[in-house]
Amino acid sequence: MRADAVGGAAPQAVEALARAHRLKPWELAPWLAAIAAYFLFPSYLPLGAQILIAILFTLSIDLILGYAGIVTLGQSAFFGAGAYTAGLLAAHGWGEPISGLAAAAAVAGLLGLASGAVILRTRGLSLLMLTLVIAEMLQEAANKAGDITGGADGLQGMEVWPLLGHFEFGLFGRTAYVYCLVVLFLLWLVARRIVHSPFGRSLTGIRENEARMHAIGSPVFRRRLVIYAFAAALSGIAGALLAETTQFVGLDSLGFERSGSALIMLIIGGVGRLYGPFIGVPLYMVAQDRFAQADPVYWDFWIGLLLIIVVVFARGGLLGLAERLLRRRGRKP
Amino acid sequence: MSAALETRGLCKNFGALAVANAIDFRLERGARHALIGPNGAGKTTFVNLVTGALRPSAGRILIDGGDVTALPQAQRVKRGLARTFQLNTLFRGLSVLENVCLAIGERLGVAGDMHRPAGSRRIVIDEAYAALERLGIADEARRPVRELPYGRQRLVELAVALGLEPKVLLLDEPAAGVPSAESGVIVDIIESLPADIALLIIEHDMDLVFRLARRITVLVQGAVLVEGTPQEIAGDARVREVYLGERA
Amino acid sequence: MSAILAAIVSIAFHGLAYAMVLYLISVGLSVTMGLMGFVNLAHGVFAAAGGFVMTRLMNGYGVPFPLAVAAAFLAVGAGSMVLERLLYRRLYGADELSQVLMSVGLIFMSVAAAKFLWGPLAQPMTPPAYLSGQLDLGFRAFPAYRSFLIVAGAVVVTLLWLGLERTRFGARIRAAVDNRRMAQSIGIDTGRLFTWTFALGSALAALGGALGADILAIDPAYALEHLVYFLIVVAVGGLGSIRGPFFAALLLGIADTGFKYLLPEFGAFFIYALTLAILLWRPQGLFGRV
Amino acid sequence: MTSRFGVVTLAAAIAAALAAASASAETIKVGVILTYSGPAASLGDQIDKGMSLYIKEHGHDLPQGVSLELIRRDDTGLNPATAKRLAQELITRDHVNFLAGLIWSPNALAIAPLSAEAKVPTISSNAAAVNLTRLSPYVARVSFTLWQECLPFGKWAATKGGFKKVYIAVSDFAPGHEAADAFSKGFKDAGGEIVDSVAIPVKDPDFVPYLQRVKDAKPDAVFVFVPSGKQATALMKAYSDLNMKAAGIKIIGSQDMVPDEELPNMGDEPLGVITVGTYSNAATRPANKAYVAAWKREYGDKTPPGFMSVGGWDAMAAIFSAIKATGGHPDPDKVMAALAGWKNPDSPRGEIMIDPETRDIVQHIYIRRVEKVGGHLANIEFETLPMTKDPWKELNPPKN
Repeated sequence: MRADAVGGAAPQAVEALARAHRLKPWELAPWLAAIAAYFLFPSYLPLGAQILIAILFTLSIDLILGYAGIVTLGQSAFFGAGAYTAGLLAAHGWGEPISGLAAAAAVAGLLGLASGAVILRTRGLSLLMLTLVIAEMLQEAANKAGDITGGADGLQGMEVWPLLGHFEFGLFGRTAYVYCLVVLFLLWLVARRIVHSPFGRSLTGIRENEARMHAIGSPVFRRRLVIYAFAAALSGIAGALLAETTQFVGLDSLGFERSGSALIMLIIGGVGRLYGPFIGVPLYMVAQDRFAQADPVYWDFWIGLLLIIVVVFARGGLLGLAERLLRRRGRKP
Repeated sequence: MSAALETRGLCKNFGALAVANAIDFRLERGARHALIGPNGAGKTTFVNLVTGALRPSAGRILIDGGDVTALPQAQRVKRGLARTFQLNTLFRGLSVLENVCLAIGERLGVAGDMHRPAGSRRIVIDEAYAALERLGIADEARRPVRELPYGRQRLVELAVALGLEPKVLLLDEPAAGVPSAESGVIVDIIESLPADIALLIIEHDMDLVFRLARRITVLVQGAVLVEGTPQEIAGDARVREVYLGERA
Repeated sequence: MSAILAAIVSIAFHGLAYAMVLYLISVGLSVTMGLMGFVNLAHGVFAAAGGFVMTRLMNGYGVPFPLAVAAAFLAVGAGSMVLERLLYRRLYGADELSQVLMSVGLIFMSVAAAKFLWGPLAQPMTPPAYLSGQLDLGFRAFPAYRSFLIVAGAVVVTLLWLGLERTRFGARIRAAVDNRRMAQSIGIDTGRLFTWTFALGSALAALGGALGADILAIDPAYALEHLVYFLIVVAVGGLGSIRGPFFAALLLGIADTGFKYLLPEFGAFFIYALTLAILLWRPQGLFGRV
Repeated sequence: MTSRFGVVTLAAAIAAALAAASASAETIKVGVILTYSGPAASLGDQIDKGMSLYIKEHGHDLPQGVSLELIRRDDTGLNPATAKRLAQELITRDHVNFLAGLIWSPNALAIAPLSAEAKVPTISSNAAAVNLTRLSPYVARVSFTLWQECLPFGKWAATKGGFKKVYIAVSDFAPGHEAADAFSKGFKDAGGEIVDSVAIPVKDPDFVPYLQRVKDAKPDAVFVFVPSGKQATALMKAYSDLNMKAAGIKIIGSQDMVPDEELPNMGDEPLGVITVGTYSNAATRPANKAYVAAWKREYGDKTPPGFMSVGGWDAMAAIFSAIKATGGHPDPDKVMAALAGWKNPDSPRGEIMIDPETRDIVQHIYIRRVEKVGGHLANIEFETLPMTKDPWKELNPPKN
């Protein structure tokens, strides 16, 4: 590294940074795999659609945790808000799916903006508990407002119209899968753009060293709030996708378990990497699905073991492990 | 003419403990000024008050004649105030070049942009690279900061602050933790800074202070003991007693 | 009027008993998170283990209640030392997220293991005859077991404080909590200190789990179900504090009970709203260091 | 990174291939969706054991050459989205002929529209949401509804029970509200007075503050609905801690409060508690004695059978009879026709029937009291309300 630095480094260092945002061929791999899965495993499409939704949800956590360093256990608040928004619209006569997503994004984003403005002044454990507490309060409110939300029975009577007026959400989940895949792809493009923008770089700066960001004149609070609200909107869209494709919304959409398991999936894949969710979520959900079918009673034991193995052998998630291996290989010759 | 930086009656209490006690201080334009004092004299607290990391209990802070007491840190930076830290405070996981780019991006007001890729603004990267070249660390541009030896990181610390093109620069023990063989580089860089930057150097190392500073303020127990030229300070009996005496 | 007074006394009393259990379990978590910087979400596993050991000894082998509690305390303390050496130690100083992942993995495994060993049902906890029924104090009667809980809790709290204030072990812990680097530099073997502190915290959790089995029933999912409450106590009390969780548990235990009594329709909101308010007012917790 | 993703998909592919290979033509498949993990795992355990026991005892009754395969799936608790996906997969991937199980009403309500769309006969072994059978013509229920239990219980409490003033304390979720509404209507119609009511958050571990309110109001009795398990145990502890028995306040409720499998864990506190229910394992009916004996042979003494297990048993009984009635070719519409009016005089809980109009169960409703029999607590049935229909469906006729 040093050898090449002396002479040709000037262009190299600058060029590398200037090109960091360009799409690399391997970045298309997950998408090709997802398209292939549609044709290879037609009977797994319902699980596939839920995996895609979970990826979107986990991606939203990655943006705030992995890039802005905001630890949260309450992201389900926004997921649930989005799910209920789309669900209530569909139950009251407006079942158009795409505008449902937009409404969900708006509601969840505003909720993120409002709650973020209050809680983002805190850090660490306090912030973690505040996010959790807000989600719990929202869930309790949804339970209390049984007349509107259906309470613990879940929201009944959603009627989602065919997608683009043409494609029914059928039993086999084909429409749902394609719909989720397209939405995820578009939002991934947006997220990717943000991550590589100066704004995204400054978020990384906040994660790496908040004190220094203040000292270089960065409006840290505002930056954190913006990404928090944006991630909330993404979570809301994920929630709306689940509501529309399963035609059902329950209190569990607001539950702490959803936030917790998304966090786990993200850590397995690798935090602070745009592709962590694409590795962690399918791995965890497919493993869970397989374990749960092989051993419906004690599958959690095997999932637990998997987590501990990841921690012991793949600190920084699987992508972190892969990166270390690549670097080691790069050093050897 | 207004001072580059001025504090009037600046106080800070932690409970019953006064860590800053009615500090009146003036940093003239283009000054080479040192702030010294024994351990626990409140030097770093003073820096934190001036930059806005701490809220004062009483008193006012003015930058270029404008009252900034109520402004958050970021706004003060926009008024031309920059600092370095006593302990390296850097983006350790990012490359040296990116560290400097972040500062320059904030200065140019492009850091809030969510649309255009960061890499497409060549002007930021080129400027950052040029800054690294001036400080002699361009060959480390692509390495993550955490892989650099501490002394080299000290230079990045300076480069980030200089990326803000400050009018007032607070240097909190710029050579702390650096082997004496390498500290010369840092001193050379500080000496060669543009004359219109007002420098306030917080320092323990007396050799450094007497080499760099043209005025010295001595802080003891949160209050200004005395201010003067190096010769005056060196000859002051009280300073010898509380400060130099302690060191002997 | 006297009926209202009786209700208030009753609420305060029951809230206090609940608070004692919360404190015993949470104090160890506060210390591991504050002193060792370890986010041990699996802390409730030790509390549950204490309950399982005690109920098994009492129900399965007819071991007397005091012995069963002591056995739970010691067995879980010893078991936690093994886990600390094998697993936790590897992750000291690792990033918080790895710690979260590891401790969640531990919860999952313990839930399945408990289900395998004890079955899915809650474990019955029958206090011994001398702690059952009502305890008549002349002016009014109190449930005997909850009275015992309050007394036992108070005794443990006192012992704990005395131990931390008066013993060398306590002084070392306090030194290490205040400034770990400094403690190391004056020759405190923080590795061993951590092991013992971890074991003590876990054993206390086991004690709380065992004694509190009458209020928080012992079942395989215990560690997961009550995690949020333990975390709230720690966050509100302040990390690394011994006193903080005590006052937090007291506040939350009594206020929670009181507000559920007064406004049952908003019962579940209250503890969250209180937590929200306290953490916004004092983000470092009631007794956390700034 | 590419290859890593590839490994995952490859593993999934192999698993799928294996799953497909294990299916064979003459097997009738029943997808069983229950909670096997998490806090409520004990409920899934009861129902699964009831089902397995029926298959063990009656497996030879199936038509020649027909075999039955249970495909078990864990819905992990109250989790409608997961339950719905599992049902979707059981239907599209495993091509099940029946769906059964279903503990949680929200999960069942989420699945019901699927059963209608895919025409898969679905038997609820527990989920009690009263409108469930209205959502799909392919759903039948062999458990109970809370209206079916609590409305007549309210009537009984105000008349024969001799209670004048009752306080209602129920868990703050849909079944709790249904139980409260049903009891309240029955009780008030028969001249009783409801003093007040309180809804208790489902997650709450401590019932003292709520019961203190009840105590302050000095009713004759408190009517309770809480989920069975430790909630019920915690409620009984709070009842005894507050010394409410001495204050002359009786505790009455639905069978969920004192399920047979939990009674051994509850100490002596529930003695004298009066509940309404559909099944007690202490009942002396021959069919029940045989059931309990078979259970003990199979599973030992550790966990006795409760009403949930009977829901599992009767679901299998219904499925077996439907298979027999359709000669081993369970066409969905023929199955539903066979189930309409299906009677089983030999259920452990006594005679049961599927109402041909509503596909809901018609059964005896028992009033029971907890008593000590041979050193153990037991729910002793002392009054029977014969062949009771779900009253809600009569009170709320279908809108169209």
